[in-house]
Amino acid sequence: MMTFAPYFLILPLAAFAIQIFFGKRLPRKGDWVSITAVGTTLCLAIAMFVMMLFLYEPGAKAEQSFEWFNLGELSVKIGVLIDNVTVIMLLVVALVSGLVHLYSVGYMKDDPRYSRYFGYLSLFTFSMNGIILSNNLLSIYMFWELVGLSSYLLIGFWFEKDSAANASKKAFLVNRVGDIGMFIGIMLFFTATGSFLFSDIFAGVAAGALPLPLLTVAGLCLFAGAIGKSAQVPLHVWLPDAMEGPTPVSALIHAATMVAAGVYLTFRMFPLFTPEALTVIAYVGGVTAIFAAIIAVTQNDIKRVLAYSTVSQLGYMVMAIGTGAYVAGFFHLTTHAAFKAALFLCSGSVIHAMHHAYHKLGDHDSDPQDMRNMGGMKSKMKITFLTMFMATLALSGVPFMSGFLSKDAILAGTLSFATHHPEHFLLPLFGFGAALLTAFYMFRLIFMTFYGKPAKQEVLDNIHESPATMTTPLIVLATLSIFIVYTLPYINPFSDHGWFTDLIVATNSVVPQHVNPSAHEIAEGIHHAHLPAMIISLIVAFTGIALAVVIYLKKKFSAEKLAKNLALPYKLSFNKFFVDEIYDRFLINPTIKLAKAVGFFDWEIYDKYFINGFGRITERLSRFIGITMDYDVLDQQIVDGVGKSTRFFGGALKFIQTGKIQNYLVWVLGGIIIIFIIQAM
Amino acid sequence: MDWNILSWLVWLPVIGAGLIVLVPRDKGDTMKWIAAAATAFQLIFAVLLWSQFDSSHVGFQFQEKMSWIASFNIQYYLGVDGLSLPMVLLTALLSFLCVFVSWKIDKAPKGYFALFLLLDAGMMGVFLSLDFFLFYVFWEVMLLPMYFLIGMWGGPQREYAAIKFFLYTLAGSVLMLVAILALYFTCGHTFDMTVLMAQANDGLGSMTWWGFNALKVVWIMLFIAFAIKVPVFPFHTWLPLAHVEAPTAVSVILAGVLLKMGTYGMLRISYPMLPDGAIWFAGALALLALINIIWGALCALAQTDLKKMVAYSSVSHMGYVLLGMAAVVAAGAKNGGNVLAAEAGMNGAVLQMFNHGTITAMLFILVGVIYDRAHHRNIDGFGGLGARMPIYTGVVALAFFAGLGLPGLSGFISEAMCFIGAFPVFKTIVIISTLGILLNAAYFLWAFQRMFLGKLNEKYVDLPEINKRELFTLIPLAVLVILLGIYPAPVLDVMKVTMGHLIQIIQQSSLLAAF
Amino acid sequence: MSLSDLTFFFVVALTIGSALYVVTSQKLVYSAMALFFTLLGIAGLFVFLMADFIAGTQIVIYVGGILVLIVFGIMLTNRISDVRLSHTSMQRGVGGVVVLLIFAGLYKMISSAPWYLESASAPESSVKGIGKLLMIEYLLPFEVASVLLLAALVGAAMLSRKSKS
Amino acid sequence: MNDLNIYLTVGAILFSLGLYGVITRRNGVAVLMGVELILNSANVNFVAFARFGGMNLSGHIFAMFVIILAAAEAAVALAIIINLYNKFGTVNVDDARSLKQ
Repeated sequence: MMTFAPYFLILPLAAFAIQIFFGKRLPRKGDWVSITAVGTTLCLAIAMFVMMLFLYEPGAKAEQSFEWFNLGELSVKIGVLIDNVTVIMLLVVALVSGLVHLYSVGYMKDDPRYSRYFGYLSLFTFSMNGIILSNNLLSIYMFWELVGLSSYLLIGFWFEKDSAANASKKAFLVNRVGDIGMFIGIMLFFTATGSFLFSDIFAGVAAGALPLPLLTVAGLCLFAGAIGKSAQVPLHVWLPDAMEGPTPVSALIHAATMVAAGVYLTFRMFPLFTPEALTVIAYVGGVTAIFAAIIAVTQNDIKRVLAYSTVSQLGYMVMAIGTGAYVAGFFHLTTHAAFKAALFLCSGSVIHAMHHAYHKLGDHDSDPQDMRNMGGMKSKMKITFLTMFMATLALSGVPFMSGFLSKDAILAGTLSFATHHPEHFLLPLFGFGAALLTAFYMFRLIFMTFYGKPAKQEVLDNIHESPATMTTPLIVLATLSIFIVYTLPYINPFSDHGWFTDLIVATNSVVPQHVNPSAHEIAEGIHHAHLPAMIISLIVAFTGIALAVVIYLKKKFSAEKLAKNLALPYKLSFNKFFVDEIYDRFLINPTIKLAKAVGFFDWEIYDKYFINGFGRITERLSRFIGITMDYDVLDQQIVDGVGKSTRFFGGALKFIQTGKIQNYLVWVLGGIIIIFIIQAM
Repeated sequence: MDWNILSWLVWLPVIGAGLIVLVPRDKGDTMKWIAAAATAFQLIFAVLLWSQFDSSHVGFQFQEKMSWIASFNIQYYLGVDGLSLPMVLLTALLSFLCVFVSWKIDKAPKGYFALFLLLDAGMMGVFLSLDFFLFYVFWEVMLLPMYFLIGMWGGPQREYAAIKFFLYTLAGSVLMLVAILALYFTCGHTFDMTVLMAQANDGLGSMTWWGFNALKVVWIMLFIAFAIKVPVFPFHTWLPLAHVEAPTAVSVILAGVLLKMGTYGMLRISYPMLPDGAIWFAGALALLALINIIWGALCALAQTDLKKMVAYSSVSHMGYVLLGMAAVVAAGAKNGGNVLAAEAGMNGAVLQMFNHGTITAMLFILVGVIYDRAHHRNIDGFGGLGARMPIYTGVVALAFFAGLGLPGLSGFISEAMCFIGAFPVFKTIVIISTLGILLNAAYFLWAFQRMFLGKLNEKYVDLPEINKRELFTLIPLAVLVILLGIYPAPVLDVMKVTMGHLIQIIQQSSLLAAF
Repeated sequence: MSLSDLTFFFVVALTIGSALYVVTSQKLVYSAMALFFTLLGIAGLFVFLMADFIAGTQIVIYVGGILVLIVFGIMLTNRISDVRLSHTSMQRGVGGVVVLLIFAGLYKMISSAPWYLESASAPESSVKGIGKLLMIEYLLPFEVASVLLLAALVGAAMLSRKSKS
Repeated sequence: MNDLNIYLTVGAILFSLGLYGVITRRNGVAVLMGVELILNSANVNFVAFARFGGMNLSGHIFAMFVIILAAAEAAVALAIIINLYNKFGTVNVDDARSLKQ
């Protein structure tokens, strides 16, 4: 398996380089270069996956490190780690990436920067594979920032739009806030253990290299990176804005893979977290889940609904890790990648159709992403509708779909956690509440988009199904959201038991003094909580769906009226709890003001008055010394006095100068004679 | 070693300058080609030097020693070690590229290129001399051409900028001269750095002047002298002005090489000669580093002049170097003899010097490119250039991302090493200064957005794309930035033995027990 | 007093006497003639000092070259019709006193100084030794001297040519 | 005669006479003659020292260089004098007195 690893990095990177430098000159603008590269990695990933299935060994692991550089005593090693988690992640990334590449051929067809787009996608694939393959914090951090870069480039891909430019900058900066925390965490671990390798850090921590409180802090610092990348509260603000990027990008980066990197990191680092740290993580995840779900309910932009839904689902995964059900978290990551990518690509298909319809009608003002402009598209876009419906079922947690299994496992985990620690009763409430809202807003989305009457009939008349390059990925991804894919060789729609749970097993915490429950204890607890969790989640999901049916399909209640009655919650939700505004007012503007003040102080006050003050003082002093003292007193009185006396004597001796050399010579000789005389004496 | 390669490195530009003086006034192109040839040979020699350098060897190599002014025991003493070698290569490379950057100089090219080569010789001399007096001479030799280059070929405020730069740095030089004399008279009447390194610490440490420890007095004097060049926080205001007013190539040299002389001086002179002082001052140094990082970044964020922003970013980036240098105390007994951290910090500092040299050179060249076209540098006065000049935008993006420390580009690894090195000792300071990373990203991205993203400013629909000559000056730097970002080992291998030795010197310092 | 001593004193007397005439004569041409005898006398002294080559050189260059040059100078700077070709002197009194005092000082020095003396037999001819020295030890000054002569030649030509304006 | 002092005395006399000529003569050519006398006196001393200092031929060489120098000097000096004559119409050195204010 090790021999495959380099290709996951080299191929996409080479594709990126080729696209950037030669893309425009290649036939078909070089899209086949990127597709070939990603397709090859997909084949390799499938090969690795098959090998994994044949091996069927939960602890399978291959690791290889090499020295990046050394400074004498300090040797910085980086390397590659491949285990079952890696293989599954590689497959997820390669698969989604490959499908998105294919989809983009249709979606981005007429874009002037078509080749650059594929280059960026390849760069992203490269960096994401790097994160997955790393066996150390340093290179994870590096690739971590590189995915941030590719995300920046892709969000701002249509940079002529100010909103896109702003969103890309925001994404990068917000991510950097988290990255700083992560970097501090890395420094803490490195200082304590002297290595960046997971294995060394785990060993070091197990040996007690960090005292417990510091270990909590260090773990939370690392988690800060995940907060940024996985858009957890309070750093979630960038993800909805990131929808300014092309929709396939949203599917790949901002739904399926990159945002999951934070979850992946937390998952990998799980053994390092102390119970306190895990509690914080669980709450961050829980709050994110419910918070984003509330916002999603009132959004009208189809992509924003999905974006907040992503945030919410990521919150689920993080909460799962925090409560110890981290295998469930990872399971959800995998299933979510498939159906959320499907949802985004479907929405992309819808937007694409809307966009073309508006284009045909010559309407450039209407927003093709606004759900209020849609409706009744079921009949026109059959494939899109069906695939989207399947993915929605999966996301809502309806049985026989993959989402049901993974979500159920998470909810079981939180329930089990709460039964052991009753003071954390809020966590399952967050979980079930978010599940209810998820089912509701997803069906709201479906009903608003595909059912009912359109806002304008002529728009609907011009809607056409998307081309095959776009629908094929939809079908593949929708198929992957059926439960059976994940439970083979067992077929029980109500249990997640299958190859996945067999191959991905929990590892014990390395936190010393055994303050954490062991993996076995956690698994046991989850198993017990399984049935009640399943029942509750089923009830909750169907309640949500029913509500959506009542309000948006049957129109028994008017949504507007409901909003009016619940004015305050509606406003909070609609305006995303004013988080952006708060950041603007209390963080960003003060920083800029501070910067302006510092800049002003530095240049206009410190430099002009203080530093130049030295010059001015020196000038004054020199004027005093140079003019008053030097000229008036020293020069005029003393020095000129010497001059005047010299002049007096000079006048007296003037006769010596005759102009005749021979006279001078006589004087010279006179001098010599005097020397003779002195010598003789 | 047989053919005095170091002397060639120093004197080649002087020969070039002499030739340029002989060229008739109206043959501007000939002068440019002479300058290009002189710097090209210098670069070749520098690369040769690099290839023949034995990186496992402790101490100075390729030494050349001759009595110069025998009555004061002043020597013409050149040598190179792992600390100076990267700087030598950087100087040679930037000088060579800067000749092409200044290709369009039409105002009195004879004076310009002759002075430029003289400046080059001075810089090379500073990095190669091992005699303190010779060091001082080269240090001053460098000032004068700089003064004229800024004062005659600069922007609208050039006289003010030039005189300020000159006086400011001269003030520092005076302190250095005093320190040199103090060392000379207390440590065996010699200017030989290798001898001073062995004697100065004990010689000065036992003396008291006006109630202060002589070592601390000398350390402070040297520190201020070097701090002005770096520039360290309260001494930094000459820098934005000089950078903004200087012609592009001179800004490149200023930021790329001259600033490094401050930190180079500290590492070459202050640290090994007065290790006690280094330990005594490390805390303050870290604090100053923090102020530099944050203050510089905040100031950069506030700028609307692109060149000024880049200038302030240099202030911020040099802060990382100081932070890395402060990390050397980690090797002390009180900090558990954490040699790993000290190594990371010190090597990171030198690597950061080198990397900042390449990155900031790129930035200044790029500023020059846009200034040549639009004749202003107001960040808000552009907009949407990304659509009009894709290649230029790409290179700027590379430089900006390198500047904000993106992994995979050279700035990241050196900054990270500086942080990692200083972290065990100065936890709070490092944690606060990591905010600098964020601010760095903020001002670079903000400037990038205002200049290149959004709707194309209609004034600039005809702005020509970057030309081949300008690309030629940028590509070597870009390649270095990427290569060292992926694989920094070649540079680190050259310096690590020297830095390890320096850490050992610090470890053996007598003050260490107290730390 | 041997014959050679007699000759020696005669030569000395000739040298000093004609030198005196050189500096006191009122007529320039006579001065030049007296200078001829002085130089000849000095050549004689050189012979007494076993310096045959120098003596020859003295005669060839001084008498044959420089003196002729001087005479030319006299001719060129005085109108031929001016028969007297006289020239006056000045500050004779002061000059005489000063010169006498200088001479006194010199004489005192000569008589009181402990000169380094070493007797050595005279070589048959000094030409061989001089030739060796010139071509080996003093090659550089010799070459420099040739350059000097050339420069003097060019310089003299430059100076004495009539200005074009 | 084999006594150094005699030669030195002759040299001193010649020197003094030359000096006298230089001081008192008005005519530039005559001044030049004085200079020649001084140079010759030096030559006498050189050769004398050479003779009595162990027949060291270096003295002869120096004498020769002096002669060469004298020739060059005579040529240049006469050129100057001729120039002076062309310019001022006189060869009296005390008539050319631009050195006085």
